[in-house]
Amino acid sequence: MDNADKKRLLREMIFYRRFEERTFEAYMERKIGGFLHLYSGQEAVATGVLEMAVTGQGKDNDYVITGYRDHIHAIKTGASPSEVMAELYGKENGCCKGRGGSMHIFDASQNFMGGYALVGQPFPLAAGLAMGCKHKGTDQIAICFLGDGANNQGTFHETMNMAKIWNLPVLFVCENNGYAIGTHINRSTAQPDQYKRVDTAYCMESSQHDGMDIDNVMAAAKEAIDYVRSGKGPYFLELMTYRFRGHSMSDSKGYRTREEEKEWEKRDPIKLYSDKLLKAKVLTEADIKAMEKEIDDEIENVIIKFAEEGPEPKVEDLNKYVLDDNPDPRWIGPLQNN
Amino acid sequence: MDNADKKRLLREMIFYRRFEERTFEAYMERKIGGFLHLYSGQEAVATGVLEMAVTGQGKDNDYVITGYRDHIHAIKTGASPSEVMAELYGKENGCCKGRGGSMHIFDASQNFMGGYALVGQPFPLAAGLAMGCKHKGTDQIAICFLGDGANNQGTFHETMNMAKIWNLPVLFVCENNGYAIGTHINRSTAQPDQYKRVDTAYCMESSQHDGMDIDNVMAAAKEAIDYVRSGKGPYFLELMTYRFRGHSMSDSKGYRTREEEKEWEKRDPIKLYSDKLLKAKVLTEADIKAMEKEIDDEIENVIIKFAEEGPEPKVEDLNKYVLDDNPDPRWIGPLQNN
Amino acid sequence: MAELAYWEAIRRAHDEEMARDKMVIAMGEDIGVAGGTYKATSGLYEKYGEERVIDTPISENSYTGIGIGAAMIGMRPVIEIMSINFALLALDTIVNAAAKIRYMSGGQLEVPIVVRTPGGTAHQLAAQHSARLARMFMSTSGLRVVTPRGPLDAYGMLKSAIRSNDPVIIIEHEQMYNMKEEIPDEEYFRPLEGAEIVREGSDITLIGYNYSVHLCLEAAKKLEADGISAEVIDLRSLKPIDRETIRKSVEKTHNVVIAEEDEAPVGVGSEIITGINEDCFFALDSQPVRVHAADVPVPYNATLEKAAIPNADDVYQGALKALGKI
Amino acid sequence: MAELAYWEAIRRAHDEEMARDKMVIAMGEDIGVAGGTYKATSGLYEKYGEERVIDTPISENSYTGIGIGAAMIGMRPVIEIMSINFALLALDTIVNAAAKIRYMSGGQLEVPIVVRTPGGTAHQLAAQHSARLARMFMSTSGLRVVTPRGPLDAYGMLKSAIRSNDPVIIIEHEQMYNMKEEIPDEEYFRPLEGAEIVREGSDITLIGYNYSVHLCLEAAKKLEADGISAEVIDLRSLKPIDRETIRKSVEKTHNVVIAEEDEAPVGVGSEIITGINEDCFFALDSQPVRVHAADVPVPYNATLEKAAIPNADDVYQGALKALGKI
Ligand SMILES: Cc1ncc(C[n+]2csc(CCOP(=O)(O)OP(=O)(O)O)c2C)c(N)n1
Ligand SMILES: Cc1ncc(C[n+]2csc(CCOP(=O)(O)OP(=O)(O)O)c2C)c(N)n1
Ligand SMILES: [Mg+2]
Ligand SMILES: [Mg+2]
Repeated sequence: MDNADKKRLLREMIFYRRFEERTFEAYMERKIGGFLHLYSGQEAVATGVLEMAVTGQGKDNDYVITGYRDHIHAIKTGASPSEVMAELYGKENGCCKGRGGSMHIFDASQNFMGGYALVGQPFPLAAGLAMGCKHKGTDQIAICFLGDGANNQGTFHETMNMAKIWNLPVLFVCENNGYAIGTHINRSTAQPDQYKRVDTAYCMESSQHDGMDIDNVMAAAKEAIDYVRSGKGPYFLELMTYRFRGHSMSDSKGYRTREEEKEWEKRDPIKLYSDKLLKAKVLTEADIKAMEKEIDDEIENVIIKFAEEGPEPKVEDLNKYVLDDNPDPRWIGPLQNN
Repeated sequence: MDNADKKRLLREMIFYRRFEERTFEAYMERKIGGFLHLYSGQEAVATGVLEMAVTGQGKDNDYVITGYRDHIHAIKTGASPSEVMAELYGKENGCCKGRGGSMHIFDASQNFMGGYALVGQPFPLAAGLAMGCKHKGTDQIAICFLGDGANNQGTFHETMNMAKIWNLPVLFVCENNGYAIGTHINRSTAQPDQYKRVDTAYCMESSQHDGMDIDNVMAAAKEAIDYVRSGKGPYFLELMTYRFRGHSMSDSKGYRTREEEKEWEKRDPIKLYSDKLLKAKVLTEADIKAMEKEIDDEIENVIIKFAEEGPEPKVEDLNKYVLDDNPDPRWIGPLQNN
Repeated sequence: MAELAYWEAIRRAHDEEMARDKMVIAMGEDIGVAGGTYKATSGLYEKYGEERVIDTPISENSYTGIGIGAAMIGMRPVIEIMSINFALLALDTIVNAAAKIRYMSGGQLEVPIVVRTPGGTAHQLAAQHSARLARMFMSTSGLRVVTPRGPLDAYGMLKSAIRSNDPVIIIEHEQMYNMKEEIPDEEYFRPLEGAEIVREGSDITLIGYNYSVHLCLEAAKKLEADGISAEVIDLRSLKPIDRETIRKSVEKTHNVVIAEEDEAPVGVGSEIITGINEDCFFALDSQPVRVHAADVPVPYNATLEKAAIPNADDVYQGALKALGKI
Repeated sequence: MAELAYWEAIRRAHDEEMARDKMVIAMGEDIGVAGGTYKATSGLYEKYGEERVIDTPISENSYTGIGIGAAMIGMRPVIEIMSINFALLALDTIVNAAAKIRYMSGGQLEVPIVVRTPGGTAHQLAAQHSARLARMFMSTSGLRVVTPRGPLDAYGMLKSAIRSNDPVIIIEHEQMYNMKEEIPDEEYFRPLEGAEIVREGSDITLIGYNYSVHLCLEAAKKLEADGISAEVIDLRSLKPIDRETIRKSVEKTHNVVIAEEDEAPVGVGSEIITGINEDCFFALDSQPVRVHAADVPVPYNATLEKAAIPNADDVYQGALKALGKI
C-alpha cells in the first residue's frame, strides 16, 4: 500500500464521517425521515474490510450485505454517495428510487445486496449469496456485516451451521460495538467474545481484533478473505469497535457513561490513522485541512445538491416494483376460461 | 440402589418397550391414528435420567418437557400408562381427553408439561418452566429432552444463551440417536458432538455419555441434576443412543444400513441391563420371563382395556378448551354499550 | 381524573399489577435499563428489579417461548415485542404453542401471557417497520386479540389482559403512544371483549379499531357537516369480534364503512364485511365499503407512504361512496 | 397422456426444470437421500447430486433465507417446507425479505424462489400438524400464492412458478399427493394467475381451491340430483385472486358458496365474499355462504376432527342454505 493509497483511505474515512454527520443535519431539518442509524466511530471496520475485498468493480465485486446501519458499507462497496443521499431524501434519483430509505440501501450494479432492518435477517441471505457464487463457480465471496446484538438471533446459529457444512465462501464480520440499542453485551450474551461462539460450536475459523486501527483491520481482513476465497469455507471475523452516536436519532444514551465514551473517543479511527500518517509524514496537518474542505464542498455542492434537486417519485408509480412489472404471460397468465 | 430398585428399573424398561410395541400393533389395527413415533432402543435415556429426578410425586415433581416421541417420558414422570394409551386411542379418558394424541401427551398433575411436534419448540418452554421454578423459589428444576436434529433450530441458540445469562435451573438432555428422520447427523451438523455446541459458545456446563447403559446414564444424570438443582445454572447432557424403529410408522429406513442397526442392537439397553443383573444374580432368566408375562398381561388386560372401553369425546364438546371456559366477566366482559 | 399519555397508561397498568402480584413480570428488548422504546415500562426496572423486569437478547421466538413456559406454571409474563414486524419471528411459538396448549392438553394447562406490540405505519419507517399484521393473530384459534384506541383502554385492557387466563395479544400503534386522554385515578378494568359505540348516528356505520377509530371519528365530523349522521364503532377486540354490536348498528343505519390500515386481502375489513353478510345481509341498503392500504410494501418516501395508507378523508370518501353520493 | 399421481407430477416438473437450467436447485429437509416426505423429489438426488438437491438441517427460517439470497443472484431455488405448520418459522424471511426486496430496492433485485409446502388436515395429525394458513401468505404484498387442485396443475404450475421472477408459494395438501390425473406427455405450462371454471352451472356458484375444489365438485353432483345446477370455480391462485371470473359467475348464478378448510376469521372465504360485495353486490340474490372449519385447534380424536373440518356434505348444505331450501 503506497502513500497515495494511505491518503485515499484517510480521505475515505473522513468522508464517511462527514457524510454521516451531514445526514444528521438533514434529519434535523426534516429532509430525511424514518429511522437513521449513523456509523460514526466504526469507519475503520467497513473501510478496512472492504478495502481488502473486491469492490468498485461493478458486477465483479464481492457481494456485500448488512443491517440498517448501511450507508457507508454501500458507498465503500461502490454505490454513489449522491444516490445514497438522494435515497435518504426519498427521491426518485436515489439508489432505490426512494422506496427503501436509510435502512434499505441497495446497489445491485455494485453487488451491494442491501441493508435489512430485521436484526439477524442478513445472515442466511449472505450464505445464500455465497451459495450462488459457489454454484456459479466464480471466485467471488459474500461478506456479511452484523452486530453483536444480532448474533443472539436464531438465524445466527442456523446459518453458521449450514455455512460450515456446505463450505460456503462467506465472511461474517461482526462489528462488536458492545451494545444492542441500550443493552450492553454483558447483559445479553453468555459468551461476550463473539468469535468464540463459532469455533467449537461450528468448527468455524474465527478471530478477534481491534477494529479502530484500520491497518489492523486490513491485516485481519486480508487473512480472512484469502481464507474464504481459497475455498476453505466460511470465516468469522470479530472487530472491536464503538459507535460514537446513539443507536438512532432518538437515543438518549442513558445506558452508558460519558467516561466510557471518552475512552473510546481516544481511539477514534480517523484520529488514530491521521496521527499515524502525520507521524510517518505521509501528509501534513494542512493536507488534512484541505482534504476536509474538499470533502465538505463535495458533500454540499455535489451530493446534497443531487439529493435536493432530485424529483419526488410519482404517486401513479405506487404499484410498481411489487411484482415483476412485465411478467411473461406463458407462466403468469391469466388462465383463459373458454 | 438396592436389588429391588434394580429389578424395578429393568421391569420399567421392558414395560416401556412392550408398551411401545403394543402401540405399533394398535396403529396397524387403526385404533391409533396420526403420527406415531416409538421410543424403542432409547429407553435407558428417559428411564435413567428421570430416575435421578423427582418424579411420581405429583406437583412436587421436576418439570419435564419433550418432543413428539413422548409416551415414555410421560409415563416415567408419573402419567398413568392407561391414560396415555387411551389418549393414543383418542378417548375421553385419555390424559388429554383425546384432544392431543401421540405427539401431545400432557399430564399437568405430574408436571409433565407436554410433547410438542414443532422441532425445537420445547427449548424455550423448558427455560420458561425453569424461570418459573426460580421465581417461585422452589428447588424444582426443568428437564428438557431433545433430539440431535432439533439442535439445529434457532431456538436452540437463543435458549441456550438466555438459560445461561439468567442462570436458569434447566437440564437439557440431548438424545443423540444420530438421525433426524432420514438425515444422518454428519450431513446436517457442523459439530456432531452436541455437547461441544454449548461449552465455548454459551459457557455452559456439558458432557457426553453412552446412553445405552442405564447405570452410566444414571451416574451422568445424577451429576448433572445435582449441578442444576444446586443453583449453578443450566447443564447440557448428551446421551448417545439409537432408535430401533423407523422415525415414525411410515419410515422405510432406506437411509441406514442393516449392519449399523445390528451393531446398535447388540447394545440394546434392556439386553445390557438384564445381562448385568443376571450376571450379578439380582434375578434369573425365569424372573425376567415372569416379568414379561406380567407386563403383557397388564398391558392387555388393564391398559388396552382401559383405552378400548373409554368413551369417545362428545361432538358437542368440540369448542371446549379453546379459551378459558369460565372467564371472569370483570376482565373478559363483554363491554356493555348503553 | 388525570390526563395520561397512552404510554403512561400502559406503564401505570404494569406498575399496579406488578405491585399486586409477584407472578407478574415484564420481558422484552430494552424494556428495563433503557426504559422501553416507547417508555411504556420506564421506571419499572428500578422499582421491581432485574428478576421481574427482564431485558432480553434479540431472540423474539425464544423469549416469547420462555414467557409461555413460565405462564404454564402460573407466572403472568407481559412481553413487549418492540414492533409487530418482529413478531413474525415469534409467530411459531405464539400460534403453535401459546394458542394450542390449553386445547392439546385437554384443558389441563393454560397460558396466561400478554404480548404487547405496536403495529402501524409511523413516519417513513419503510417496508420492514410499517406492517400491521393484526390478521395474522386474529385468525388463530386460542388467542385473544385486542386493540386499545386510547389511554383509557390501554390501561384498562392491559389490566384485564394480565388477569385473563388466555394468551392475549395487545396491538398498540406507533402513532398513539403520546396520545392523551383523561382517565380515572382509581383502579378500573376494561373488559377484553365487546365493541364500543363511540359515537351514535343513524345514516351510516363507520367501523374502526386501534388508530383507525380516530380516522372514523374525524370522518364522522366531516359527514356531519354534510348533514350525514355517522355512527362510529370501535371494535376493541379483533378476536373474538363483537358481531352483535355491529349487527344492531347496521340494522339501524343500513350502510357501512370499515377502515383498516392494513393491505386489504384477508384483513379485518374482509372479516367484518363477511360477518355482516352472514348476520344481516338483507339489512344492507348499499354495498359495504372497506377503506384500506394499497397492496404494496410500505414505501419510504413520504408522498408515496401517504398515498399508500388510508386517512380520514379516505374514510369520508368511502362513506360518500357507500351512500351513493359520489 | 399418462396418469400421474400428484407427487409424480411435482417430481416430473422438478426433473425437467433441473435438466434444463443448472440454476434450478431443490432444498429442504429429507428431500435428497431420503427422497422427500411425500416422494415429490425422489430420484433427484441420485440424478443431480448433493450440490443441487440439498438436504437441509431443521432450520426453516435460515434455509429459506439461504434460498432467497441465492435467488437474488440468479439461482432458482425450489424450497420444500415439509408442512405448512413449520412455515411459520420461516415467515419472517418470506414476508419481510422475499416479498419486499424487489420493492425496497426500487426494482433492482428480484427473488425468484418457489416455496412448496403442504397444508391441510390429513388424518388425526392433531393441532400442530393440521394448519392450513393460506391466509398468512395471501395477505402479503409481493408474494404469489397458488394452490394446485390436482396433478395437471401441480406439474404445470410448478414449472411456471420456477420460471416466474416473483416469489411463489405453492400450497399443496397432505391428502392430495396420491391423487391421480391424466396429464400430457409433452411439456406444458399452466399459468399462475386465473381462476378456472371446472364445472359450468347456472343456479349457484361454488368456489373452492386446492382440496376444497373436490368438495365443491362432490357437492355439485349432489345438487344436480336435486335439480340444482351448480357452477364450480377453482380459484387456483389466492394471490392475486381472479375477481373477474368470480364476478361473471355470480352475475349469472346470483348465489354463492365458498368452501375453505381453514378456520373462518380473516380467511379465503372472507376475502372472496368481500370481493363479491365490492364487485357485484347487487347481483346477489342471497347471502353468500362460507363453509369453513370450526374455530378450534384441530383435535386429534377422529370424530372431533371430522366435526371440525368441512366436507362435501357441508358444502352441499351450504348451497341449500344459500338457496333458501333449508
Ligand atoms: C428482529 C428484530 N428485533 C429487534 C429489532 C430492533 N433493533 C433494531 S437495532 C437493534 C440492536 C442491534 O444491535 P447490534 O446487532 O449490536 O447492532 P448495532 O446497532 O450495534 O450496530 C434492535 C434490537 C429489529 N430491528 N429486528
Ligand atoms: C419445525 C419442524 N420442522 C420439521 C419437522 C419435521 N420433523 C419431525 S421429527 C424431525 C426430526 C427430528 O430429529 P431429532 O431432533 O434428532 O429427533 P428424533 O426423531 O431423532 O428423536 C423432523 C425434521 C417438525 N416436526 N418441526
Ligand atoms: Mg452492537
Ligand atoms: Mg435424532
